[in-house]
Amino acid sequence: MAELLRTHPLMAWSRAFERLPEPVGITVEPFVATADVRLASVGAAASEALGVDLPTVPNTWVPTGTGRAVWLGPDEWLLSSTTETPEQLEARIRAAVLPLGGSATDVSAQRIGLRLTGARVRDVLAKGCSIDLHPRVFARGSSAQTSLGQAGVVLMALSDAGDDYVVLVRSSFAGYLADWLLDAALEFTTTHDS
Amino acid sequence: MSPRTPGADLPEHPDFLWRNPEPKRSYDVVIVGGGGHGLATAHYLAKNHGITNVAVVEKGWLAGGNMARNTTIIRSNYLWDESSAIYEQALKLWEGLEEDLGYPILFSQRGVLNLAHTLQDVRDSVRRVEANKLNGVDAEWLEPDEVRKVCPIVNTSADIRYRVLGATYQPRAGIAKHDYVAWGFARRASEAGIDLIQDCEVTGFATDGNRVTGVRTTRGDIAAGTVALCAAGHTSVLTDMLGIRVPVQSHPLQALVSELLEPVHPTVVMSNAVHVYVSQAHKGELVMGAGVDSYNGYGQRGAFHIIERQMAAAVELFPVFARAHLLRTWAGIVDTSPDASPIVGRTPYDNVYLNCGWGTGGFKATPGIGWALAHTIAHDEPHPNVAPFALDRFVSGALVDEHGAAAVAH
Amino acid sequence: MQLIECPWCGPREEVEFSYGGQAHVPYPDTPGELTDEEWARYVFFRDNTRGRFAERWHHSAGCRRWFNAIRDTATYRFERVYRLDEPRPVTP
Amino acid sequence: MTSPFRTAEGGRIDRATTLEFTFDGQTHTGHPGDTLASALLAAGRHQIATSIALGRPRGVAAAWAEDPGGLVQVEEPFPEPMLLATTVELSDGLVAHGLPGQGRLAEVADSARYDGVHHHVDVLVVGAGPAGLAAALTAARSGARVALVDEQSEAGGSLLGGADRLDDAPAMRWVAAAVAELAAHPEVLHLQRTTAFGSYDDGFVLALERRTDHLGTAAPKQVSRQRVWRLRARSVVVATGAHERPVVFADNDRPGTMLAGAARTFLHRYGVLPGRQAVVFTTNDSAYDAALDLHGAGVRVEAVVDARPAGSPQRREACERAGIPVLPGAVVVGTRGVERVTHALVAPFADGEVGAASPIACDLLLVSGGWNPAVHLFSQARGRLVYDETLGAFLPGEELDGLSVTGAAAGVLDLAGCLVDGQRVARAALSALAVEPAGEDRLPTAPEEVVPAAPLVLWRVPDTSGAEGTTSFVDLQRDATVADIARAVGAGLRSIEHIKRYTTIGTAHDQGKTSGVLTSGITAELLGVPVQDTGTTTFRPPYTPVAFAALAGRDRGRLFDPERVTALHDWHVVAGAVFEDVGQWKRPRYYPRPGEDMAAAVLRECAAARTGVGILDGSTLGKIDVQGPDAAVLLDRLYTNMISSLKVGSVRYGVMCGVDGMVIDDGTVLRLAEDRFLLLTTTGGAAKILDWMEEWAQTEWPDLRVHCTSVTEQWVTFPVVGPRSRDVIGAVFPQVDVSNEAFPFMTWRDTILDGVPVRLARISFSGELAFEVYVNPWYGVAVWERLLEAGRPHGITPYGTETMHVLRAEKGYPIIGQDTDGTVTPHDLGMAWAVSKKKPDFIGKRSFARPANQDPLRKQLVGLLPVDGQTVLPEGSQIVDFLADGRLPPPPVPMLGHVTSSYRSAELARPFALALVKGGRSRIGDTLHVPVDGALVPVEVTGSVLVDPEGARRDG
Repeated sequence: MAELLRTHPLMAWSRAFERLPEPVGITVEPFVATADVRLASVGAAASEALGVDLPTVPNTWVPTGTGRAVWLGPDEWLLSSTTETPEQLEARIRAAVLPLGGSATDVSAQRIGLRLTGARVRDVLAKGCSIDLHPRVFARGSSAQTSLGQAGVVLMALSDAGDDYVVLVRSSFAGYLADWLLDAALEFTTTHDS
Repeated sequence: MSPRTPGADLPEHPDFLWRNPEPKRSYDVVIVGGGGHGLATAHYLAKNHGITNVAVVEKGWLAGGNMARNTTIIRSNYLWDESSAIYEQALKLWEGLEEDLGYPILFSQRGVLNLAHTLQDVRDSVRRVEANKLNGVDAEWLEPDEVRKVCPIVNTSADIRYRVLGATYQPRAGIAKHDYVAWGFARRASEAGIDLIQDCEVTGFATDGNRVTGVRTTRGDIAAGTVALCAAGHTSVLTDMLGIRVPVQSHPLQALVSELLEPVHPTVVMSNAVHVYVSQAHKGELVMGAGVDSYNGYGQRGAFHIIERQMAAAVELFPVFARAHLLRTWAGIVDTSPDASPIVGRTPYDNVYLNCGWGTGGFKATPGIGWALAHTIAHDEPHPNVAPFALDRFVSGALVDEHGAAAVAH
Repeated sequence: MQLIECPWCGPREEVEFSYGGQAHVPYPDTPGELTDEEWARYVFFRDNTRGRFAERWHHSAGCRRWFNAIRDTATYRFERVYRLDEPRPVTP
Repeated sequence: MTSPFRTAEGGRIDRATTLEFTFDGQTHTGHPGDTLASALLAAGRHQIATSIALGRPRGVAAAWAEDPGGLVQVEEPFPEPMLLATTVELSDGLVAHGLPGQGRLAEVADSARYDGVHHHVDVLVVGAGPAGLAAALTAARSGARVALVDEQSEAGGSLLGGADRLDDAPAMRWVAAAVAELAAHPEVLHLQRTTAFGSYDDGFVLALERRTDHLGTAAPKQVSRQRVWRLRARSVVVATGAHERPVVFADNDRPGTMLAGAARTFLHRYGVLPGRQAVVFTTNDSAYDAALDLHGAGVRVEAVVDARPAGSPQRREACERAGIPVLPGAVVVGTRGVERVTHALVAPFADGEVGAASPIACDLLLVSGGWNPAVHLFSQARGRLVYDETLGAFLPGEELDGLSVTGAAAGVLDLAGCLVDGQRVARAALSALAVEPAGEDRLPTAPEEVVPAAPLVLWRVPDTSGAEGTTSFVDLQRDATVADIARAVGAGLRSIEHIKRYTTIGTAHDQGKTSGVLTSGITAELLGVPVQDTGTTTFRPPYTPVAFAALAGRDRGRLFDPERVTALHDWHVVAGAVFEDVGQWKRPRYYPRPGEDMAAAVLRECAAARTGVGILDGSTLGKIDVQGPDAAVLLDRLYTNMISSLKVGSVRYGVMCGVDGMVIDDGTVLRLAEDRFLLLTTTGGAAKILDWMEEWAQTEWPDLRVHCTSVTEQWVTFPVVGPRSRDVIGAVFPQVDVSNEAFPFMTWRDTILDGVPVRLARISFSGELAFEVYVNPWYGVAVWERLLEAGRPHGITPYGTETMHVLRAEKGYPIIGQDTDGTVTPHDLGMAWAVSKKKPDFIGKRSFARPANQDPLRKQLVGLLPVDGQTVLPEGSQIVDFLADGRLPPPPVPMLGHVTSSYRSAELARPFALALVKGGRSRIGDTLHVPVDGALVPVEVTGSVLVDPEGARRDG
């Protein structure tokens, strides 16, 4: 038999995203292996086992080389990897943290990522995100679990200029959020008043 | 001169409403709380039982709590036998109340629609309608096209997130003018010789063993033969003074009103899934309520996101409301009980009666609970309609759980 | 619409939180040994204080951690938030 | 139509452009910068409407949102009820008419867009008048993040309606410079046409921006018409100015009667003369400016009637120079005219006594009773107000954390004072935020002002007309008068709240902006108590009315509530599924073939699952991964049955109860490892159960080493159901031994399909042989299609929730939330077998021992078979006892329970139902009755399991 084809929840939106103007860029980051990591305390042992210093400052994320490590709670992180399969990632992380009393769960398909870039994306996000996204407050390395519209999201800042973000959304809400974003971006889609 | 606007000429209030007496030193009955329930109880104590050596003590102004803040919906289509009995008796009293009080309370039996948006809503609705019919409460199940006939502005199209699959309809339900109702009871009570004492906050109780001998107030100590607590959202403040534990929690409940509009909405519509309830009052304003704010609060104010959500629901269900204007928002304090049913009856004190936990149902019960509580006080025996709502049901587990079955509890 | 200080995430909008009622009401050690009345007290009865109240909150749309708070139910003002492993603050 | 009352020059209107509009069927013209009111006044029209109850002509009485007179209905470009002519910006093609009291809604949905935006600042300044601009400049110069919002179409506040000078130039030049400077600060948001309407905790202010109305039909469609700004400020500076207060006298409602400051505004801002012959009635010095300015513009000012015994010594000279007669110690006691004031009746006034009146002809009667600071936002934020005897108004009476009031809103009524106060308040706000103010923070120089003469607080002029106060209007919009207040007081009312309700004062469109303080004052006078004791009614949001749609924002239609869908959703759509809303999920209910109705489709789908093979998208089931050494301990405490004894590789059905012992959810538990479980919850219960587990784990048992993680969307779940399911699963997953011996019921196995991990579980919610397939949703469509392909020879049939419900009901499996309602225990469901007797405790256990749980007449789940073999009992139907004569007794009829589920069964070839019936299990074999459409349908009570009670089919 042929290889199993992959699908993601936002395939039907790709054309609509492509038509967006440059100040509001939306691209989908599908198929990223991601694990939810629980660990009561992080230290040298954890860093060595995981190969990354998990961020301990709330509402932050760090790059890990092949992915990202996002603080979700005082004992919880999201670890992503673009070079491993979901089951490889879960197995590796679980093996690393089990001896430390931790746990790891494959959540690769639980959420899907949207990359938002452009001069106006902060304005688009401000229509449904109550968190202050001003770069003075929410610069590169900042993250937040919060609501965008009526969807729960994990939000990450990728730049210090307020023009580059990643939004992780539950897969079942992805279509809603995509519609919501397109609707929010509508006023930026024409440059002249007509 | 142009013709008057419909609804502009609401009936005038009478030239005299009530006396403002100084409190006496002693009364046979002291009712704590001058809201609808307290005033109705006072009226029926005098009218049905000839008991008039009564004081109603109110910490603010008469009927200034939930009586002044509710959305005035009156209906009796509750699920359980116990609930429908007390609300249906109240509805029957409402039907004769204008005459009884000699006051134009503007009771308008324009019907209430409870919309169903999911298959489970439909099941719950049919269950309630069938129970209502067997309990002698008027109730029908309406299909969407029948809903449209009763209320043409409801969005019954497919172009809606949660489609209207039908509705329960109680034709005898409706609305009344809340101030008129409260003032009607107050005037009758005052005429009967009952003292309505405002700006009189209860600060404590004098007790002797299992009896309360009097109330301490900001206007002096008042001896009492019997005490009835009708303080709604502030019940716990009083029961804490008495050392009685009552399983109620006080929450803000918000409501709002629009400007005056030409008649557009002929009935009352309530929806649980698309959470809003709305009627158009006599003057033409749209009156709406929403969900209860989640946290305990005595502040008579709630959070604005509740209002925003309510507006979204209103425009979703009634697209023509889009450019109606929010004129005023406010909040009451509702005392909610674990089973969404009231708590009425005896307390650990022999001569103290409790009446609380009405949540969002207090207004519609006003004459019914006044009648039953007056009976209970006069006979020192719970009226049959309130007997199932005793405090001890939480120990036995015999709850009257209106949550699951009649989720639209307003 | 107030800001609530999550002990972990800092101040967030009220809508991100859900309410858990009175704090410091532990699950009984041996429910089977309680009388019906004692059990009912645990299941149904909670304080309904007007004024300063110790209560539970959940940052449900954020880090999903429960925490406790001292809040005035009349003014709605939060006076203190504290983690579950912290003792109830001594308030004046 | 011409505009005879338009001045030759001046005003802030664009005279080069002419706009045409229609009012009450008449066409008029105006200019950009006009409001509907100013354009009508320019045309000489004062009357806007007639009053609600008395039908008296009413005109423009103020220049902005405090106007109690000029209510209009807009018809074009889109119907909008009840707006003020003074706040409707003129646009080309506007059609409106006067409103006697009730507005009219459009009959069609509004197609305009509305949205909301969150915005965070250090300092929010509300009001772009002199105090607000000074505050905003100081804040902006410090580098702080600042928002300045103002309700007018341009900045300037009171300066727009005056002739003030700053730095020896027209003050509006300074305004323009200030606006330009603010625009140059990158961290400043400056919004005009934006009304702050609500003030909440922690610096949260809601403001409505009117974005496109002034553009009329040229408004761009993709831009929201109105926007709600959700402003969160560390510090709020309220610089909302003051509303001029009228004095009440008989017939004070004639069109042409106007607040003095409003007349100045119409003159200076709009280039409109509100009349040709004016009488000015005042209790304070501010109205003298109106008299002098109007005189300067060519209006004949017949008299300044000043109620103060000595009038204003400071202003007398200027009036004398202009030839304006000043009548100190006099009042206006009444007016003449019908559609327009023709005379003011002026009488001497001393020690509260009024002398004989004489008429003075006029077409404009200006009134000033002083100023009411606009304290609305301060009061909404729960600031305490105190009555100021000198001003006759309520002022902020305390300092609030993070919210300060400045300028006229704080009772500062002179220009220089407002500038200084605005700067002072902004500096204090910055200081509280630990922000250093800029070194260079210069204020413009205002000309020195003469200290005004003390104002007189006068609420009403005694009514000498004989009307006894019945034409002395306090609230023009409600037609409420001094006589109404007197009657309320006479009726025994003491509280200002009662007065408001009795008279309806303050409940109309303007929410009492001009009438509120008057009512407090008049009531206090009648009761003989201090005004402070009477107080005000509560100031509640919104400050001015806000359209419902603006608050709904974009949460309409599709975006009203999220639609949650599974990875297979597009497939279901293509397959023609009819969807059902289950919570926020869209689930296929059935898949009709051409010509099939639901009944036919469901019978076909059921038959396929019972006789061949069916497939369901069960991906919406909640899934929770539970890990940790104490995972089994937690689950033992939460499920009614024992979970710790479950073997790795096996599956167990479990029930969860609340502490009250009532069932809250059910589902299956897969033990993945000693320290790891996968829980399946109901679709609707997923979030609630995760919350429930985390709540117990975090708040009660933090010592347990266990973590719960939602994996609902991490797995698609496809039950493959029916006697041929083994063939299908065996074909698709050849590496798995699907024999009953190797893969028994209630076990699970992992396998690999083309390199992708797949989990299979022998779980049956239908009673048939069944396998549930779990896979990462990335591969969901591909695996589903593989299963369909492999099942094609067996006629594999996709089925929806309706068939799922029938199949499970035939087996007596309850749906939590359908067959239960929060009052049902596991025992009531006949699931005592799922309640552990070994565990010392679990959540809910203690409640089972309560007296009410011992009642033999508790409702129990049973089956019902309609005796006629035909009737499908409506779900929700009630169940009653049969009377000897075959009829129902009169109400109330005792009810035994109700039908929870009811279907046509393909297998049984008859309808059947599940029901909760009092003492139901003891009634098995009895005949009960169900009222259906007026008839009593006999039903036989049976056990709840109607198909394959021996369970022979589940192993195939």
